[in-house]
Parts: sequence; C-alpha cells; structure tokens
Amino acid sequence: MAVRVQSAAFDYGAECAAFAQGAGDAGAVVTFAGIVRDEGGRLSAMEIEHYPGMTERALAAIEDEARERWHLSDALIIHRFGPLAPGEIIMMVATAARHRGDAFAAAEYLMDYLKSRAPFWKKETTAKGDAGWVDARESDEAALKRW
Amino acid sequence: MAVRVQSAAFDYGAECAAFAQGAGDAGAVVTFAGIVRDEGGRLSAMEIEHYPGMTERALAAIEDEARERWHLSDALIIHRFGPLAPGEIIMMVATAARHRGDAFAAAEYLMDYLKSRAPFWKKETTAKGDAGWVDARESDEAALKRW
Amino acid sequence: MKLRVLYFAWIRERIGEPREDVETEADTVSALIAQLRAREERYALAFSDLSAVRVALDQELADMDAPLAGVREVAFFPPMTGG
Amino acid sequence: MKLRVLYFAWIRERIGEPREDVETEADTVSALIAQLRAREERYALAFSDLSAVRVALDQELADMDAPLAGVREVAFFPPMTGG
Repeated sequence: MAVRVQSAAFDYGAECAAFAQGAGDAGAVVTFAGIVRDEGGRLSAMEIEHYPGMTERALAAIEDEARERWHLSDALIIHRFGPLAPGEIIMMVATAARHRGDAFAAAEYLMDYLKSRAPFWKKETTAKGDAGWVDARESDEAALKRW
Repeated sequence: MAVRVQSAAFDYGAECAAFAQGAGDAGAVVTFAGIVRDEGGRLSAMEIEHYPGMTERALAAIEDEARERWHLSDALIIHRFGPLAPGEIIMMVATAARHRGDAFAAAEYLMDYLKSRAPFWKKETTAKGDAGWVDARESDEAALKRW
Repeated sequence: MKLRVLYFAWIRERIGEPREDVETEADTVSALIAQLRAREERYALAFSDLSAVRVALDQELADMDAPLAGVREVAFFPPMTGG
Repeated sequence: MKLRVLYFAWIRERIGEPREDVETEADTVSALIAQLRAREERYALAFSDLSAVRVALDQELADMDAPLAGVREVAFFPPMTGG
C-alpha cells in the first residue's frame, strides 16, 4: 500500500510492472492512468495545485476505506502536481486482488473519491494563452453516490 | 485496436507504457492483468490450451462489441497460451477513452466476455504433481448478465 | 457429408485425439453427438454430461440443436476458462 | 484566537495570497467567512458564491456550520478536480 504525491514525472510502465510483480498471489491487477489531454490542440499546458499535507492524508484515507470494503492485496496511488504538458501522465492508481471484481471496484472507487475528495485543482492554459481553472463536473460528484 | 494471442511472454510494463503513450487525446487509460497464482505454494504450473483461429475471432468480436457500446479511442487484448509458471502474467486488456467511466466499463466488459466466451482452457498442476482442468466459475457466467 | 471435428481440454483427453474427420448424416449438433456416443466408450465418456459441453460451428459458438447444413468444422469443448 | 487560514486555486487568486494568520472570535466557519467578507472587496469577491467554496479544518473536509473550537488551520478552496 502506498501513496505518492510528487511534482516529478514517473515511469508509468515501470510502476505497472513493479506493481504486478509485487502483487504476488493476487491474480488480478487493475490500473488507471490519467493523461493530460490537448483537446485537439486547444490546450497547451496544465498546472495542478494541491494542499500539501492534506493531500497525502486524504489519499491515504481513501486507500484505507477501499481496503476495508474490498479484499485487496495491494494498492497504489501516485499523483503529480505542478506544471504538466499535454500527453503527460497526471496520476495513476493500481489495485491487486484475488478476484477481478474486487480489483476493478476498488480502482473505480479510488478514482471517484480521488476526483472529488482529494485537494487537487487543475488550471488549463489554452493554445491562445488563456488560463482558467477547470470546473468540477457534476457527474464526478454524482459518481460518489453509488458507493 | 489490437488482439494478440501468443505463447511467448510479453513485457506488461512496456505494453502499458506504449498503450498510454498512444492513447493520445484519450485522457483515461484502464488496464487489467491476470497473473498465475501459486495458491500459497499449492500450484506449481499452469497450461493454457486454446482454439487457434477461433480465439482470435472471438477476441476481435468482443473488442468490436466493446467499441460499439462505449466511446473508446483504443483497446488492446493480449493473451498467452502454453505453459506458464506461478507469477507469470497470463493476459492483459487495456482500454483508452475520454472519460474514465467508459474506460472502466469497457475493460470489465472485455474481461467478462473473454473469461467465458473466448476458447481458452486452463489446466493446473499442483506441487504434488496432480494435474486438473480448472472448472468454469458460475460467477463468471453470471457476470455476463449485467451487460 | 464429411465434417472436421475438433476436441479441446478434457474432452480431447477423454477421446484421445485433438481432431478427426467424421462422415455423418446428422442434421444437428445433437444428432452428431448421438452418433459419436454410440461409437465407443471413450466418446460416451466425453459426452456423458452435456451440460458441461460447449460447441462451436465454423469457429462460432452454437447451440446443441443448431443445424449442421453447410458447416465444415465442429468443435467440442468444456466451458471456457480464459483470463 | 488566532487561526492559520489557507486559500487555494481561484480563491487564492482572488484574495491575492496563499495564507495568512487571522485573529477571530468566530465560532463557526460561516462566522469566519462573514468576518472575512466584511474586510475588503477581494474577500467579498472570493466568498461571493458559497456553493462553490469548500472548507477543511485541520486538513479534514468540514461543513460551513462546523465549530472552530480547537482548530488551528482553516483552508478554503473550490470543488476539487484531481485525477
């Protein structure tokens, strides 16, 4: 189990491989990666602000909750902050479980809660140079109701 | 979109990285990996038999169906056959979509159909040397009903 | 007509070979199975519990009462266990 | 009492600073916001639409009517958009 919040890029492929390697007797590994879109050339940059201290606490609490709800042999959350370019990987989660149902459900749960309950805020800069904060999507808040 | 059925091992981390790299404007990438368990030392080997020709057709049909149901920018299925050892990765699926809901749902759909509708059969050998075919799980057949 | 018949997993093991050509007048999968069961004990054993047998016609899953007209390849196997 | 107050994202931008120490007698988050709004136009602007404001007390999400007794750090920010 681990939570990492960092400005540095991380090697998504290497993280996936190491997680699966360490998943041991799990049998099922699910990963999710979030990537900065360029919206067909409309966006040129993204900046992610976060709340140091609370971010780590919130992510660890979400991970703990997932471990209580499902039989997980391992879980991982990595989330970047600071400036990112289109195509860069913003964050990933990974879950390992004996059965795929648990691994999928826990990964979706981690994502749903991370989206709306971990203190990150995205600011986009368009190719024209306009910068603006990304609005929270109502569908993200609604997604929490299913758990 | 791709389907690969092969006896050779594949580099799961490299496949994840390449898939995310190529996911372009997708934003959301989900992967699943199935790993040979050793059941706490009870199992020593697994052999996967398949139906050459039908396997590729069945997987391509499942992938096509997923593309019709969800907005996917890409999908990948890799499945091994032949002898495998505990800890080895049996197979993976990956999906890329603009929204995470589509990527998660499509990955679960691919797994549910692959489990019960693609012509693979697992034979396990225990540490004691007993070999036996793995029984299909009723829960896997039941999982298809939700789609 | 002559059909190419394939067997997989424990059905293959019970019958003792992975494939054979079968000369048959059977018009459905069920009729073909009845013909095979009548052949030898190893076939009767392989097809003793049809709830555990799946069939594909020309590499597409089919039902036991599916017609064999125009079919070239029939495959019998247990429920699939991939992933 | 003295509170450490933090601002994030567009609330930080509107107020013009990321953190400050605030001397207050406010007993709830709402009362603290009322005190801040009364200070200057930039605070009034930052807190003009409370449906778009979230609050954390000592790094835990809280409601607007949560009591401030014993709290050392209050953070105001818009709805979160991680992932």
